[in-house]
Amino acid sequence: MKHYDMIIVGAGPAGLSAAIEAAKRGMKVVVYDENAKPGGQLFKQIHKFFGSREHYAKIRGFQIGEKLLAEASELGVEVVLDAIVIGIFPEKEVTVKIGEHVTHAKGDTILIATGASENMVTFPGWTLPGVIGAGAAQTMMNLHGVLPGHRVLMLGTGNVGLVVSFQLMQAGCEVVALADAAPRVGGYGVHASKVARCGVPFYLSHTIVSAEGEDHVTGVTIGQVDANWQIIEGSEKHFDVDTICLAVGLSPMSKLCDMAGCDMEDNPAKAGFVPVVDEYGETSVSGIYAAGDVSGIEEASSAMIEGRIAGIAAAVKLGYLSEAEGTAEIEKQKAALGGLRQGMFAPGMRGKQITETEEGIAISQNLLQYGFVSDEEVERFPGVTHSSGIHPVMECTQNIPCNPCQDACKNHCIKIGSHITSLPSVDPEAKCTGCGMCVAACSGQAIFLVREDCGDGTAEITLPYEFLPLPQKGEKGTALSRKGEAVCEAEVVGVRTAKVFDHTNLLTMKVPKEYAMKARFFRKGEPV
Amino acid sequence: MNDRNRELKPFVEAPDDDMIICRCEEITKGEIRRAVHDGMFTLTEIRRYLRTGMGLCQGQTCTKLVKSIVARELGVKPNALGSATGRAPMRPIEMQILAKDKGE
Amino acid sequence: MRIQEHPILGTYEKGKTVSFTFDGKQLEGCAGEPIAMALKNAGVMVHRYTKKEHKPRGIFCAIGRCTDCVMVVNGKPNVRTCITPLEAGMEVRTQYGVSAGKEGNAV
Amino acid sequence: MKADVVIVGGGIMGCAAAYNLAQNGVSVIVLEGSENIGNGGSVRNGGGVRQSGRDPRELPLVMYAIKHIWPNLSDMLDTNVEYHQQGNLRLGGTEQNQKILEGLTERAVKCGLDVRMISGDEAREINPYLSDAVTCASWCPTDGHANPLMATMGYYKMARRLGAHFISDEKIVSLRKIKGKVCQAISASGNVYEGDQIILAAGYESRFLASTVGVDVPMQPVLLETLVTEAVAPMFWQMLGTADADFYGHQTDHGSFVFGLNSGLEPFAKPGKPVSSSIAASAACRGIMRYFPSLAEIKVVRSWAGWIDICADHVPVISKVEEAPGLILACGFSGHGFGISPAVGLVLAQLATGQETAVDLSPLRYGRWA
Repeated sequence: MKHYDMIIVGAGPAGLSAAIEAAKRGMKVVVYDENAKPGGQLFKQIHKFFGSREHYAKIRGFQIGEKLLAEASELGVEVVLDAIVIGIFPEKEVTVKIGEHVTHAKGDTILIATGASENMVTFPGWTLPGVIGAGAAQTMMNLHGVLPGHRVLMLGTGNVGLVVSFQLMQAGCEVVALADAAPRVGGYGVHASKVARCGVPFYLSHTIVSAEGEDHVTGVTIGQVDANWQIIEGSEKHFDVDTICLAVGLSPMSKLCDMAGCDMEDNPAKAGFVPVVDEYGETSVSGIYAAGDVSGIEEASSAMIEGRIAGIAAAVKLGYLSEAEGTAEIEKQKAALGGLRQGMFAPGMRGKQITETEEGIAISQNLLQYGFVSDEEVERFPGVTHSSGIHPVMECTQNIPCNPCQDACKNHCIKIGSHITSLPSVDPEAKCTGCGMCVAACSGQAIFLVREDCGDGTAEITLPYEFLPLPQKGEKGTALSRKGEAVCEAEVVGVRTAKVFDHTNLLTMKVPKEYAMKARFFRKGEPV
Repeated sequence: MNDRNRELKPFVEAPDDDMIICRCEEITKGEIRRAVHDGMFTLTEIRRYLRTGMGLCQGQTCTKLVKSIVARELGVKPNALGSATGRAPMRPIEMQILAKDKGE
Repeated sequence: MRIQEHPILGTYEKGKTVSFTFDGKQLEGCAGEPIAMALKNAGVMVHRYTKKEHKPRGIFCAIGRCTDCVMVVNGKPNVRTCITPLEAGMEVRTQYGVSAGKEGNAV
Repeated sequence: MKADVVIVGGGIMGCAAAYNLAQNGVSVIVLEGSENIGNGGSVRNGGGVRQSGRDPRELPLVMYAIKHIWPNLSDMLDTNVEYHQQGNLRLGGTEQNQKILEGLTERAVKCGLDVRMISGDEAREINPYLSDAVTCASWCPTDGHANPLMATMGYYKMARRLGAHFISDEKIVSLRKIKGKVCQAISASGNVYEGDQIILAAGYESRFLASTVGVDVPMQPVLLETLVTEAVAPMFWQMLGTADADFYGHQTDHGSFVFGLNSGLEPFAKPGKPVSSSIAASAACRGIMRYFPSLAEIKVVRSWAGWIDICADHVPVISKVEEAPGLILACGFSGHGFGISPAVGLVLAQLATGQETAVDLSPLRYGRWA
């Protein structure tokens, strides 16, 4: 039987982070993961992450996965893939199926970091081929390079639904609509806005009436729900689709904790059945820890810190780190975690309705209902200002823990301050050079460079563009509004790509100046 | 103390009773609702009586769905129902692979 | 159905093209990719028909958990095609109930 | 709370007794200590409905059940209990196995059971999936199997429909005599349940409860483990066992196989919640594949463990107690209670209502060890 100081189940953000911290202290660590690729869901995340620099902000998920994996390997962590943990047995014995063999291993500590599984909803036709989980769509397109479908309806406007909708479009699918039974968009407004401006309609208070098709999905009907979640007659809308994507939340995948004998609780604040853990992630079974989504659904950035805390705590427990050192380091991590757990989307805010930002600004209702901020509403946010020359317009209207834009601007045009969830504001004294670093750095794709008046009756708008084929300079097309509606003709006057932008191309388009604060996306092809 | 004689609202057939809930074992919402009225008040009892969550996937998809149906039928919150026990193996394993295992 | 070039991910590293059969029909896929991906690329949506209601099922979770995508592979039923790597010459069949034959369903 | 009969233990014995009592209009309360009805061996066993291999002292019970109850049980309970009476093969592969099987067979024949020794080839005719490793077997064509989950929940469902009052999550901690007669069961939360008769059918826990009224049943808890496979197309319907007792089981209606295991470590399991060992399933798979190589590729989807109550002489106590009038014991089933449970439910109801029992229970009486 093999023996380790720490056995980690799950090579996702929590598991790898814990492995790094434990191995740094000299612990012998193994990480088992049932997938062929490590990184958990990180490897399917191709958007730039939120947070602060130390939380890997503005780095794409899969790249964070690569970084964590490289760091863990350098520290001598054994990462075993295609390794299915069969069970955790008494005395911290783990049995693992690796290839065609079963191996037994004992750990002085065990970390369970098995992540989450997707929730599902039922409707007539939900078992038809073509109805898939949002995670399945991500797996197909981002891991295997296969299109999940051609025309897709997304159910769910949480971050998963929003992010995957955008990814579907990046992969080349048409997203016909997003629907959500809830009356408000559940995910980050900036994620919604980047989908909406591509022309995808949002149907809030709508759910799927039925999926149609004999052997596979050929269409879907959605309908508006009343206060009792019943479909309002006559509100049905039909779409021809070949794929219905379900993104209706995640649940902790905690069976292994239960099997290991950990005390469990069904905690709605943690989105499901979770092990009871202390502040270090230790369960009721001494030496068995849980971190990441398995102990409560949160963002990957929180999972990484929870993993780090568990790794450090285990090092203290096994005498690889003094209690004093361990406590100091854990306090640092806790502070960072505290930072991430602030703002409108913090775990403690689940289910609460927010009417204004921390700054006291009424939040955009249009954003919550339709996925985009209206032309009138956007003016009241501190990132949106007007000046004669080129200047950043930051359509960031919700308090989320994220601040890369502040660091991105070398001329200090953008201010967030020390409170990471504050809305960015423009410093009127600082001079914008139009470098575009802020546009590329904004994980929410919410920053635009605008020259409101070029002097010839036109305005120039620089926007983030992550689609193929990339429009060429001189190309004429259509400018789309925040809602994704064609508003005017537009000409591409510049396309900038740079390694530092990390695949976020900066597209500059020229529009009539009255559309300077209205046009927010460029569509190739026939001008209106 | 869980009194199995407590009054439930009378069973009324619903239009979506034929909706498949457990995809593996093809158990419908109506079957689950009826089982509750037949005294199956816990998720474990439902599972033993109907096989929900006992198919190939071992409840990966339906656990939460079953829970909400049972809770609604009993008039309790879903989180009051607890959960069915996690058991090895976490994923299906062929006998011939297990057979090679000598505990090493 | 394959993504030729992705704006963020570029091109995908794929195994060499191999042949396999689906219900006796010759198809091609990339070695090492999940069987389900090769089928998806070939436009195959239905992986199996269920035991009780004989309803079609296909890819649902794509990560080996839901077991909806199981098929009969090289004679073995209940193989999760979304996580089983494609090999040259594999015989993949639609699963009916728990086996490859429409008649072979359990009671 | 009061009833004619109070049953402590909501397993299949308690449920079956409640069903038989309620059917006769006797008021009954069933108290289950855990969250779930049928939480112990009732739902964790291999489902055998066997006569062969059984101790002669409890043979009459199972023969009665097979003749009079099992064939009709699905209808009686409005629940498909998946009863199949297509024989039991007890397999052997060595000379020593053959001796064991011959001994068992001889004993059963003496009791009037239709069971005989057959050769390996004869066994393969009955079950073509058997390997050449099988050199002999005992064959009892009237044996069979049923689904323990469905039988237990079916008895519960029907007893409840007939008016039996079930309360779960109600752990009984003591019994009490009033004026010399056992008539109260008291729960941990202090609730008192009163009955003219108290049936104690709480598995190994019965030992502690009986001792609160000065009665002891010599038994000990032993862990048993079981595994279940994915469903495959129907292969065979016989109940299976081996001379080595390393596994037993059958294919269910569902298509999955249920196998009870024996790794040899079970008698040494730690007390507390029943926990599977890390090697038991593997050991069982080796045993199963030796005789059934065609099951090699079938996948195990779940395994579980449970406690059984082994009585000192390996047969249960189903008995009134002279020094504790009002108390009826139904415990010590020693790991083979499921097959006899319908008959046990019947005789318990008969004991509780002062009727003559369907079979002679004197070999299973309390105090027989003297």
